[in-house]
Amino acid sequence: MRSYAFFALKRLIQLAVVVFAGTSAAFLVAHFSPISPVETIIGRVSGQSSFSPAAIESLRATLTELFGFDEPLWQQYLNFWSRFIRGDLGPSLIAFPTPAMELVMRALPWTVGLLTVAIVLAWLLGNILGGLAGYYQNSRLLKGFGVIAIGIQPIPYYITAFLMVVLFGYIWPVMPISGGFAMEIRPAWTLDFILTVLWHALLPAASLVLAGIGTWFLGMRALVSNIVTEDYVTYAELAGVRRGTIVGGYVIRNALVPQLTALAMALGGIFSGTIITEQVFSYPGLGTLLIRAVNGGDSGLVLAVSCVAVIAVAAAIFVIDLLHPLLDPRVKVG
Amino acid sequence: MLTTIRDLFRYNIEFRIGSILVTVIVLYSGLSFFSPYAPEQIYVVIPDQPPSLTYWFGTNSRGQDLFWNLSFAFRNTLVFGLIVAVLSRVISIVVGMTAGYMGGMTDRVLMFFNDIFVALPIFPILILFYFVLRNDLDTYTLALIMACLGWAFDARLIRSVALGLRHREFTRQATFAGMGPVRIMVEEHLPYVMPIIFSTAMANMIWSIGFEVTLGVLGFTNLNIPTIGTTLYWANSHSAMLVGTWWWIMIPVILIILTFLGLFLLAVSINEHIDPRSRLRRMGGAE
Amino acid sequence: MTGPILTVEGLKAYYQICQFGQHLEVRAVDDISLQIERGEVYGIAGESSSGKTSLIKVLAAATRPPLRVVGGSARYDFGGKGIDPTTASEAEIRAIRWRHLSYIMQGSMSVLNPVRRIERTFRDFAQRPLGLSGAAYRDRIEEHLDHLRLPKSVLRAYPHELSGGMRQRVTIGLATVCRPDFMIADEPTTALDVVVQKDVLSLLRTVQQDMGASIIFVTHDMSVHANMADRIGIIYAGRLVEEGPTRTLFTRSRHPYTAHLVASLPVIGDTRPRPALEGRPPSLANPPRGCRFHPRCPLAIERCAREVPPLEAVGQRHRSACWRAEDVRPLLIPGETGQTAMVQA
Amino acid sequence: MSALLEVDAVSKSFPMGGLLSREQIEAVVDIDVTLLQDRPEIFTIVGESGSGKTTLARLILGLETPTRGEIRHLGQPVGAGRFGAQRHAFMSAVQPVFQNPFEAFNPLKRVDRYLASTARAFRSLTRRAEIEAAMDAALVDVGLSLEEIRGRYPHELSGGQLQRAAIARALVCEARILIADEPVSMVDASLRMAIVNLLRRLRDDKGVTVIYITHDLATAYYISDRIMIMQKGRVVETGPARRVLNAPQHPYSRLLKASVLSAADAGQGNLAPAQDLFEASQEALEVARDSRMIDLGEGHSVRRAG
Repeated sequence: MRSYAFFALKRLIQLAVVVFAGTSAAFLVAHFSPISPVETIIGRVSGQSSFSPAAIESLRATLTELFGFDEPLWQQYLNFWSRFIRGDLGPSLIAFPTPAMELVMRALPWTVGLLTVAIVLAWLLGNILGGLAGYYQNSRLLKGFGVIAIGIQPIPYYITAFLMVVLFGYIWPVMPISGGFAMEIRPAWTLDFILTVLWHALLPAASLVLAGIGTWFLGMRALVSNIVTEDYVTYAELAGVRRGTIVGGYVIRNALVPQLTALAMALGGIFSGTIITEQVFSYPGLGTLLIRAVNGGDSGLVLAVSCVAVIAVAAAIFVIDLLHPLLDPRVKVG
Repeated sequence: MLTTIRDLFRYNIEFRIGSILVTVIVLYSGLSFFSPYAPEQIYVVIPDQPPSLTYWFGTNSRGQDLFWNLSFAFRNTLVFGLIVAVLSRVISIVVGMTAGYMGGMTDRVLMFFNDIFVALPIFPILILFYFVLRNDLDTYTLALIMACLGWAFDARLIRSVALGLRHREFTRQATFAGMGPVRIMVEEHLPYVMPIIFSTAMANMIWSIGFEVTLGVLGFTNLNIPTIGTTLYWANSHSAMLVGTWWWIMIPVILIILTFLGLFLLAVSINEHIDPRSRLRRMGGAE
Repeated sequence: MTGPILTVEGLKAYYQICQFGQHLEVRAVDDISLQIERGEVYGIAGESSSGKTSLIKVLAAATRPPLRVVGGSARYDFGGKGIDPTTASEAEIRAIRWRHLSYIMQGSMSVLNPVRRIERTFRDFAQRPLGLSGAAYRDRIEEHLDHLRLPKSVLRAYPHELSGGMRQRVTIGLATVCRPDFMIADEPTTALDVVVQKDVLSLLRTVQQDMGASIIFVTHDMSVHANMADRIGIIYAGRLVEEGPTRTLFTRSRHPYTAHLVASLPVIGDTRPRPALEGRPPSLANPPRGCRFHPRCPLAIERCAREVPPLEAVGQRHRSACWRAEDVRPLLIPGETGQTAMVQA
Repeated sequence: MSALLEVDAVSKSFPMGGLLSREQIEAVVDIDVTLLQDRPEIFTIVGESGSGKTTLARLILGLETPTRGEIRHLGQPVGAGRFGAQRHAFMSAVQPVFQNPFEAFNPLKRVDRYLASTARAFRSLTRRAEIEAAMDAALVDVGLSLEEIRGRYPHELSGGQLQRAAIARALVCEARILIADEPVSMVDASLRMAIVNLLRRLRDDKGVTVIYITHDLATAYYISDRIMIMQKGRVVETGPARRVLNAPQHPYSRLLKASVLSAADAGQGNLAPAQDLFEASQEALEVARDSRMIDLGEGHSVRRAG
């Protein structure tokens, strides 16, 4: 057990480094943005009513101090970290003065929920079907799945989402294609609300599953067609072990180990895909928020979303890595 | 090499379909050089014409002939994908082969950075770049950024192959025949890595073009350059689906799916060619 | 019960490969006939890619494309229950697996499922054929492990936690737990260290004698055959070229290939120079005409290149496929020091 | 008589587990070997897996650095990872022979390129005719000729030809010492003797010293002049090969000998394990830390407790 703690510690350090590098990079990129949030706010305020130049000047000074832009870069960087650790990244512009972090936290559950459901479904379905297709290579049905998987695998997230909208929004309008829940239902833990959330999540989730399942299917099929030539599978077949046991306990079970690693590696990409999908379906998650922030010139919010995205993905990878030794007894922990 | 391609073409249906699709798309994008209209010209033909013998792909609401306009778009998009693929291949070969061949501390350090790149969610970062650069984010800058972000996954693949090669006896034979590390990597190991480089290059093009399309659709790119992404952006901004100019959206979508399918089939078939076990399976299955 | 437990007649199994439009036929098993008696250890010797692995694949009913049985038959006789592994249905084969016919694989890391404890593997393999459950099943397994001098703790272990020798003893335990009538052993001690190798062989031999089972034992290592087998069949390029009792083959071989194999074995205490066999084994896709050994054979005459020598009796239970079987003299008899008998070329 | 190669009280340990772990595996402990310049011989190192024999081979080849002790070639220390002229001179004199002939050459490259590269790198030959002459001479020494090898890919040659070509490659740079780590463990019986006999001939005709590393006592007996038996990183017995193997003194050596399956008693089914020797050698292993080598005369020495 001590060795497992060591293993976890090592992963935790890696997680910290990823988060540090990612957020630092995001900070620096955002810092060099030509759009100053101070001027944006001033422009917006002064556009509504007329102020004296002195008042604008004092507003500018106040805002500059509020954002800390009068200090040298390294000081700003340290401030960024000290505030970031307290979960404060300044006010947002698009919903001034709501803190950027609050908007992000409001959007996060939607994204996490959608992503988790879509990943679990795509990963499980893809792996089970792919595993069966790899083992029963002569099944016509599974060969058909293979052709379909090859057809849909290369289609990017944006296009699947877009096709879904076209199909169910214009050609056969039976499903909601925008928003996270029906407007007339108040957000609360009621059955009605949960149902409408599920109903609205169906299309975005389906489009994510569709975009992701092909990869898992094909990856698993390739893995399994190698694993079936392993000695332990041959040996179990020679011993007349039940088919189901061989497929489940010998073939698919062993292929899941590399597929779990692959999931950790693919998570960043899937997250990017989710952001795009949300935008297409106007889903109230991080993606939509990010696009709104960009269009509104809200650099603080863009920074906040980017940082939270880096942390969320790194944390998810960390969790998957921790599961790894549980799935594979051979992993050297320590 | 040539005979391998010929044999693949003749006996591997995935490779055949893939190469035909890619060739057709490449030829089509090459037609842009003969276009009667410059890509930035608008209102040169009657707007909103459905596909016909005169306008094969129809015309859009901005008065452009989609056939010629899309040929420019495909050329730009393919060139973009190619630049990303080539640049990121260079990085991943250098990192992957060095880590795999040197092993030890070099390997650990390189893979540590590699894993950071793998873990970064790329899309928010790209958007961040757009946010900073705005219209300075042209195709080439974007290609450079994507190449810097898109090598890590494949570097790991190349490393694992190089790591296996390092422990093969012929590597020691080469060392004791007086060959230096660079010569061993380039002459002895690179041939084994080449097929992976080809197949990941295809996958990488799909990946980078996918992002380019997405950024374009969202308007996060220079909208004056015709690419698949900007084409879809203009179609959306003119509500093409609502006003019934469906061809403005569906034709590029179908073409881009065909492109992806072609690239993907090439990647899959080359990959299968690398793996002797699945090849044996194919041989057995061909009764 | 009398009569052989396995009768193989004129068995032919080819790899039929179709790659890039070219058809290739590799004659891995080409017209092999042999019989294995009850309680006998029959050794199959041959170089790599001589077809010995393909032969046991057929006998284990594990023929998969591109390997195909194209002729002949094999017949097991399990106490009146006859079954032909080349024609039997999937269900018929499953009914005899492990109860009557079991298998010991080459001792490598990957024979046991790496993510299952030994216990689970035992249950997967043995519970159905034993037809036991609960305490009765447990007792049976533990009793069997005791018999093999294996500690009970191996049941809780994962394969990677065991040493190579221990893993191989576990696979022998797996293969014998249902007390099968016939076992196929494919290089079971290759890759083991000498001390462990002898230990594992001795275990296998003891269990086999206790159960009265037959074993077909495949290895390229003639010194293992010398100590393990009752009878040996020598395979060269897909054909059985000589067959006889172990002692006879080592001292009075009637095939030049066997004579070479025996003579090339170094023995501690014997300093005589050992001859090497020049040339390379033939390609099974395009074997030489006539006797397949003739290009490397010191005794070859013109007839050898033309006609295939039949496998014929040359002594008691001793068969050889050589036109010049009468002229073959042992090059060097292990254990006898002194003058070297030369081949009369 | 001056020393060709000295292995002087060499030990090697590897850290076990992660960076934070302090556990060490002692792969090789206190090994002494001296090979003399004007007495070419076949020096055999025998051991099971985990005995440290392969680590020792890698140490001698300079692929690992000793934790303690030093390896000297002609009085000069051998260093791992060194590139300069010293390493170069060492590599031209000490060359490996590989385990698996089918793996010894890159399947995608012609075999002769390795011989030519060796001639260029270690003999400083530049003219094509000189290079080819050097290649041909080395190939003739192993019973081949340049004509048979020129322009051929590995798959076009037989296992025997490949193994000979690999040995010829080592001879191109006029190596004085060949390190052969299990050169016959993966080849078929008919090829095994061809290689072993070739090593013997190189010693006799070319004056090449061979360090033959094997687990197979029978071939060791057949070709070696001296033998060294290793158990878990330590030498337990060393001396003239035939003297040692005819009457081994250490329990582990006796266990190894007793475990050899001999063809001499073919058909006797002699498989009884030597349980007493096994236990004795385990006991010897437990006290190995407090033991030393005792000289029995004629260069034969054995590890004894105390």
